[in-house]
Amino acid sequence: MATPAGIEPVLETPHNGRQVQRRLLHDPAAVIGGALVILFILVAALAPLITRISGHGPYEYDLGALDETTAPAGFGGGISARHWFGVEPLTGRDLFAVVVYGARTSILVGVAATVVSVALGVLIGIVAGYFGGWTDRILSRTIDVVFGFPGLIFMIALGAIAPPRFPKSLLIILVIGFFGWPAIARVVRGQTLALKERNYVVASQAAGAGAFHILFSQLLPNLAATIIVFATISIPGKIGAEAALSFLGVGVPPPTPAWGRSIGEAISWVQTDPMFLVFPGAALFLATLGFNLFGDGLRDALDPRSESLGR
Amino acid sequence: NPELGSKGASQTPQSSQKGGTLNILTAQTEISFDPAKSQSLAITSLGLVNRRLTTWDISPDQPAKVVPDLATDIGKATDGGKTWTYTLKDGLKYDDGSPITSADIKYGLERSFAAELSGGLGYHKGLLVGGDKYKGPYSGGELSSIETPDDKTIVFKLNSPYGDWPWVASTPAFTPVPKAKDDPNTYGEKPAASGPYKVESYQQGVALNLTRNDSWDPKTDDVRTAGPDKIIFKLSQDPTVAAQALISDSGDAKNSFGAQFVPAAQLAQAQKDPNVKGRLVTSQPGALSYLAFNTTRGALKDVKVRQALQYAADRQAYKIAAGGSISGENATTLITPGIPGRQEYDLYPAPDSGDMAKAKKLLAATGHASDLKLTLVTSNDPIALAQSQALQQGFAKAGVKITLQPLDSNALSEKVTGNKGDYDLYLGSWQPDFPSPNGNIQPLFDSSQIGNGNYNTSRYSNPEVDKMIKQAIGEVDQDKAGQLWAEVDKKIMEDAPIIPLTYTKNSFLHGSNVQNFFIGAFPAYPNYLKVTLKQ
Amino acid sequence: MNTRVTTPVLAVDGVSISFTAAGVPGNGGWRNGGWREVVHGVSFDLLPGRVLALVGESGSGKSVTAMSTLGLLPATARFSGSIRLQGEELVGASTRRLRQVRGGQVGTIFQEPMNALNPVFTIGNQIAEGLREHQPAMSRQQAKQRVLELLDSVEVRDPRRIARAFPHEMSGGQLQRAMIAMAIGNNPLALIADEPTTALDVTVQAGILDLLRDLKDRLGMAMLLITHDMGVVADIADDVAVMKDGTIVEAAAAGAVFAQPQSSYTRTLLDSVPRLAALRLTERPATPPDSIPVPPEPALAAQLVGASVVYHGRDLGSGVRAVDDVTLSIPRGESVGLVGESGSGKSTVGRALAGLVPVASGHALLDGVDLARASRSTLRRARTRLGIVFQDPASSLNPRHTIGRSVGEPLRLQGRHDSAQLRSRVRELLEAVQLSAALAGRYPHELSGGQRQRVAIARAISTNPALLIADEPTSALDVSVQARVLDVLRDLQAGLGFACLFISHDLAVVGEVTNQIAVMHHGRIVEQGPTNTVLTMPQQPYTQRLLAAAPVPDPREQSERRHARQLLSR
Amino acid sequence: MMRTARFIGGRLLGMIIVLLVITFISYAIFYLLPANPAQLSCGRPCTPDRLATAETFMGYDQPWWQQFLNFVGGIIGGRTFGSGQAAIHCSAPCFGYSFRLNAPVTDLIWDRFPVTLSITIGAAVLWLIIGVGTGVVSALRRGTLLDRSLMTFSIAGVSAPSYLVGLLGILLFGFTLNMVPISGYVPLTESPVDWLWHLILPWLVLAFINAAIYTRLTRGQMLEVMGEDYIRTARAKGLSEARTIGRHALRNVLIPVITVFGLDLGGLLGGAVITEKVFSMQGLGALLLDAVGNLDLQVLVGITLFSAFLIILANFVVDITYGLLDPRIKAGSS
Ligand SMILES: Nc1ncnc2c1ncn2[C@@H]1O[C@H](COP(=O)(O)OP(=O)(O)OP(=O)(O)O)[C@@H](O)[C@H]1O
Ligand SMILES: Nc1ncnc2c1ncn2[C@@H]1O[C@H](COP(=O)(O)OP(=O)(O)OP(=O)(O)O)[C@@H](O)[C@H]1O
Ligand SMILES: [Mg+2]
Ligand SMILES: [Mg+2]
Ligand code: NI
Repeated sequence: MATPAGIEPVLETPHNGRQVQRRLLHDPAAVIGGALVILFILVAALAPLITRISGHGPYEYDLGALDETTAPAGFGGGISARHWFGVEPLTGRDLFAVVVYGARTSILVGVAATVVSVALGVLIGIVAGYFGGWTDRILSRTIDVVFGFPGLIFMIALGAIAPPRFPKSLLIILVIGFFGWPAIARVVRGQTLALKERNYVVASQAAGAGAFHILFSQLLPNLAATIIVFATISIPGKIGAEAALSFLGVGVPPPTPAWGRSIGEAISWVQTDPMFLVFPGAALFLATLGFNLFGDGLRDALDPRSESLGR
Repeated sequence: NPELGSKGASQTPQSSQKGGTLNILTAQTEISFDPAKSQSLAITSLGLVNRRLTTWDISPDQPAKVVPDLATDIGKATDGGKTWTYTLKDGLKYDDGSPITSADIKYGLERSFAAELSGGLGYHKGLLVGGDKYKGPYSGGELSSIETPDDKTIVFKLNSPYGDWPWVASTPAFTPVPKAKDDPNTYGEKPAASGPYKVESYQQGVALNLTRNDSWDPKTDDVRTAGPDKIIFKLSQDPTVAAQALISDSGDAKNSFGAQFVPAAQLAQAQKDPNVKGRLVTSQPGALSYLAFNTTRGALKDVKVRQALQYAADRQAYKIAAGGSISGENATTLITPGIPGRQEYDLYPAPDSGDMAKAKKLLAATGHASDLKLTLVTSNDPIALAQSQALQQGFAKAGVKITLQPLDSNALSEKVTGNKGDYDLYLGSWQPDFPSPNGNIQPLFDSSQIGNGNYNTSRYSNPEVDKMIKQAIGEVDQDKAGQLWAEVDKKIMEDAPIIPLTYTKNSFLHGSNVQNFFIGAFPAYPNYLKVTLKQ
Repeated sequence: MNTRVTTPVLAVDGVSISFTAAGVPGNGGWRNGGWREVVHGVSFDLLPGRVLALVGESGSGKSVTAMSTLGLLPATARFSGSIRLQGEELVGASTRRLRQVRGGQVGTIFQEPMNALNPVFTIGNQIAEGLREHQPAMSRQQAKQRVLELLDSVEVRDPRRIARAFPHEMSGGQLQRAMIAMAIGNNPLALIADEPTTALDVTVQAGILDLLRDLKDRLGMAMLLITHDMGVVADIADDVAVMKDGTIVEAAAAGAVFAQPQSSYTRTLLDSVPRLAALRLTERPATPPDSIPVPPEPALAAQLVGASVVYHGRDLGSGVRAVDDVTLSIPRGESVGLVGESGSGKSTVGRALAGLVPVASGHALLDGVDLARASRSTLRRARTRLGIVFQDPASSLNPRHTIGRSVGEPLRLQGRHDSAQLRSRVRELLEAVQLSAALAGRYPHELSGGQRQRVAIARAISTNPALLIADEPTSALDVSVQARVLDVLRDLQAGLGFACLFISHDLAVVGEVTNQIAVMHHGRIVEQGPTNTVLTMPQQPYTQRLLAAAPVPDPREQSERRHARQLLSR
Repeated sequence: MMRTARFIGGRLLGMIIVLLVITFISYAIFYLLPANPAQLSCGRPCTPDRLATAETFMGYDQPWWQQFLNFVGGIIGGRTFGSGQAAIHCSAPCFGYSFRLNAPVTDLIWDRFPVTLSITIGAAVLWLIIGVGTGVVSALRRGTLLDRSLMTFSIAGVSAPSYLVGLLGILLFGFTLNMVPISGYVPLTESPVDWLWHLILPWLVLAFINAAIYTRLTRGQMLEVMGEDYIRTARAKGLSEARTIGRHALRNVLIPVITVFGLDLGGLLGGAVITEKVFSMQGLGALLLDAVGNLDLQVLVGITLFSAFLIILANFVVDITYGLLDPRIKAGSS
């Protein structure tokens, strides 16, 4: 829980975009991951267009597609030319549209929460690492405190506290983002500690540079690789967190589609209508897998040590 | 051996079948047998261990009757319904063999006033003379409006006439509690048993075991058959998992029944499987499920808006969301089927899936053709969410935008019964605590029941209606009272503070060895007291 | 090569080594092609009782050649050639046989002992492990005994304590000795020592070299010594092989190589090495040691007066007194050298003068400004009169900034130039350090070490500083590169006339570029004076020891020095 | 020794301060919950008078800071609600009293902890063995088909949400193959066989997901360590591969693995919320979820504090272990 497994500092690796790109393209796993990521981002962005083609929105009831027991009528949870993934039980909503729009929720929350975490984590980590002393001590204790919090409980509880006017998705983004920052703050702090001893930082200081200049001009560019890799690697975790909240019934409120909620509902239907679990479950799995594969590949591509470590 | 069909077919209890261990699967995480803290129905868990002055006789296809339990009759009213007198039966004993006296009943009632033991049904608290000031036996001495002239007799003095008092006397607080055994901290786990079972062990969140109380004399008891030797409540059971286990009917599940409604998915599965269908028991239309308008908020203050919205309810999608036609029947009145005095009427006739055109037209007339944006607070459980979404998509067709705010049960009741009233719509259902129109109407529409933890969730306040309710409550003659209540019913619906959606039907599953498992007309719950196991 | 009759212990014949270009495992075969040969057909023999020194600049292939003799090349390498141990071919031998050879018949000492020892096991444990591996009959108790003997034979002070110590609890010299003990534990026929003294102070280095020589004589081992320090070669080698770009360009007896280098490369190599003047050790100090020449109030570029610097660790408490009551003056236009062994506080003095660490007591004056009392803006202004060049060329330039940006940064911070002016100034500066102005658009990793160090100098002089602090500006560079950088520095100083504090542990380098010198030891300045005087007639015993320990690239002179040093330490 | 003692003392003090801050923040946040426990336990029908009485009894009529102090006081010295015969006593350490469940939170936690402990420890042992094992193998066979299959498998593991895997497990092994029970927990003391039988599936599920993380971590560390100079030294000494890896590499690889392991374990012991939900087990996680659903403030704060304590304790233990495993880390200089 400290840091996502295998995150190692990617310090000062001389790299340029083309080199990284070449390495990524040579890694079949990263290519598959990248393709999945692009696919899901496209699906999320173009959801309205896609559902216009498939013919059903995610909020349209089609009670006619259900049998008298309210389960989807027909084969495979109602799979047909009209409903490509079949329909939801109880409502007859088009499962394909629900899954497509679910990608919106997942990707939006996953990415936005990561942005929140990374922004907070980098800011706090860099400040703690650079200024040291009491600033560091206080911030490090703060990191401990947030680490000590059982995050999930608070995510659930905060959902109940927030006023109804406060948009729930924003709240979820903020909450997931908030509990994610200590991990990156620790990494950034550690690297800042190492970087600030570097001679070029000292040289800049000796040339009369202020703290602001050093933080943003000297340190931040060198942290960029770490931050990018960290961000990519933590997106799947955040997507998972959103899905877990939805699964527990405290995610974005219905009827906004969310994979986690669909999975949660589908548990009950697993024996009657297994396809209701299969489609959202596969979507969630593939999206997470895509980001993981891509993040992994990116880290390898940015980290020269990943090469030539043999015997 | 005739089994119960899905319609709750009639069957006479066979008291000859004794023995076995019955499992009751419930999602509840805790059960307290402390009568002062309980809101339990007379025919469920508490009824197995604790007897009250009166109780309910529930049998298939018969309206619920209030019948004597510890007392010899359901109460003698004098003083125009302000004084009620009861006499105890002979030969009543606790599980330790000591006799049950009228003083124990008085003590049991007194302790229900203590702050330490709050949470139970407390209709008596406001009715008994001096009840509003009384602080319970631990600090407030005795309550003088309950008199026990001798060990067998108990007399209640009320503030005002109350025709439903015999029903009130069947609530948990009218259970005898011997003062010597009363440790308020632990009484809920170790109650003095007056019924056919006593508590053997209790593990919070996991299980509660009941065994026979040998001191219970079946001759003094007409409503309990006490079939199984042991009854185990399995707590914290996920309703889906429990239903799946009951459907598979293997091992322990054969001797089990679910205390929870069967979730929609398993309902569908059970209906399709002929082997299971016979073990699915569905109640008569019972509790009223309704959409309450917060009549103190914005456009909803306007009765015309509320009336217009009556037509926008998509009851078809709503019913399907709860499992289809097996989940209930369309509702139009406030008094529910099976309650004496109910009169059928429909002030806002519309097709099953609503009359959106009419709703739109009426809304346009009020100047809210497309600007209505309302929040709907609802319970955060799958069925309620599905139902809310069904209503939401219906209202959307009438141009009304609804935002859902799902809340966990306590947060929800906090919100709708609290004093703030910061919600527009509330999706709820109401099962009266006793089968009288009073129980249907007064808690939901009397202006004294707004906020402070009470259930007038539409925050409906009409002095005229208040007056009519008061009059009906005071009427001791049941026929006359019924007439009065029917008038109140219609009067309220003219103001349209709620949309009655359905009279819900509840479905339960039981294992293949479970017999005499039935649901009466009221309440829509299985009667635990008569369940037996095939031997 | 040699007409000696003795048969070689280890014969290396026609060894070529290649690496996969992309660095992916080659044997898996999922990407072929792209081999880069780094060693091309190298041959040499190791003879019993003799030391063969393999010299050459960084990257010439010394280490990989040595590794290949024991089959320890990484999986990414491809090998061809023949390695014979006492006539037995090792190439293609079974793993079992190779394991017997490794650590058994052939011992190895690696560069950087800190990394070469496993941090989580004790020294004794790691030495014993090698013993028992090759002598299975040895009991634990015997092994323990043998470990103590070995540690004793490598002359560590308290063998019992060292045996129980973890690597991080020991000094570099001790670690290196432990490594040697481990390598000779099984009485090997041959010893391969890959830069055994590079990371060590000269005084420590001298001790280790003595030890190796002694061991070789006692055990009659053949020894391959890899180094790039010609002084070390002069000190210990019997034969020399000079490597360049993966081939041996010259191989001969040591005396011959120094006296008449055959290849032009060897000549450049020898010429680039800065030389110390001959050492004259006076029996007794002629002048009292505290006769620090107090210049008659010259204009000072910077000054430390009775300054102390204390570093605080995590637990507030004592802390390290890295600089202790130091008084040092740097007159305008003069260059002052600061020498001393590692950790003696040289860099800290530099930092104190730049105001990068506060002085705990005393004063640090820069251009007449008392750094401890100066306001933030005065401090900034004073710092613009200062340039710093750091020890490690790799870490002194921001890898994410172009060369031009780095060089121009101090000017940009002053904000007095527009971007066109800035660009032309950067061009001027690069040319001043003899670099092409075209380099401005490149990133540091696209430059060689020497180029990078010159860029760092360009940056340091960009603001026309009154004082340049050069902290070991050449220690990471090859001698030939070092010579060029020193040239540049000297020329610049002559042209621009800045004062210079030149920090180095290499006495010869300091001797070449400074006219004043101060010697530090344990945070104090023990001797100070004109460079010539101090380097030729040191007064203080510590300075004498330091000077005597510095090897010079001339076998004859070096043996005299060794003799003098052995006298001193007596 | 003195140094170590001082270090441990300092850390303990730090832990207490962090815990206090966490208590305070939890209390503050949960205090904001739209819950009036008194109203929830007022009964039906409820009058304003009765509400006020209930509030006074539970101590909810006091200002929030007073409530907080009462809570902290309860942890140190126990608490009593009400007075006289009906008083409810909650003895120290009192992490609050649940009026809904009629039990001191401390008792509730101790009742439920064995369940969570059983799930977590069993799974942890499994995933550590599997994760480290496959990680080492994968690193040693770097670039081979085996390595790539293991890595693919592990990235699938990292990507799969635990509830999905859990559900599929239940579907496959529970319903379809009818091999293991699908839910519930049997105490070890009651029947060790049933205990094991009920826990196998949750263990496997939790282990599958976590092992993946450890595989990747171990592999990365292993690759790094195998490139270290001291491994070359070990080989140059003539040690066998088995000994080089088993002794010299593994020991160094395990140091960071143990760190992550400790923290993971600490986090999970506070309640494996999702696993417990999926397998219907009544551990701390389930208690917690139940408390959230019912706005049971006292239980919420109590469990939050308990899990925070476990997490911080794990951190502490990890730091100490770290010092033992790695002689370079001196106590006090981390
Ligand atoms: N593992 C490796 N993979 C790829 N190339 C390598 C590897 N090790 C060494 N090389 C290359 O082989 C060449 C020779 O390296 P080697 O380490 O033998 O140099 P060296 O003479 O020992 O230098 P130095 O004095 O710096 O130690 C260099 O060009 C180096 O980049
Ligand atoms: N930032 C620091 N914190 C604590 N101690 C330090 C710090 N920097 C240096 N020291 C200590 O101060 C002493 C002097 O260090 P300094 O770097 O000045 O030595 P040096 O003479 O430059 O050595 P070298 O030749 O190895 O560069 C050493 O004992 C060192 O361990
Ligand atoms: Mg080398
Ligand atoms: Mg230094
Ligand atoms: Ni001690």
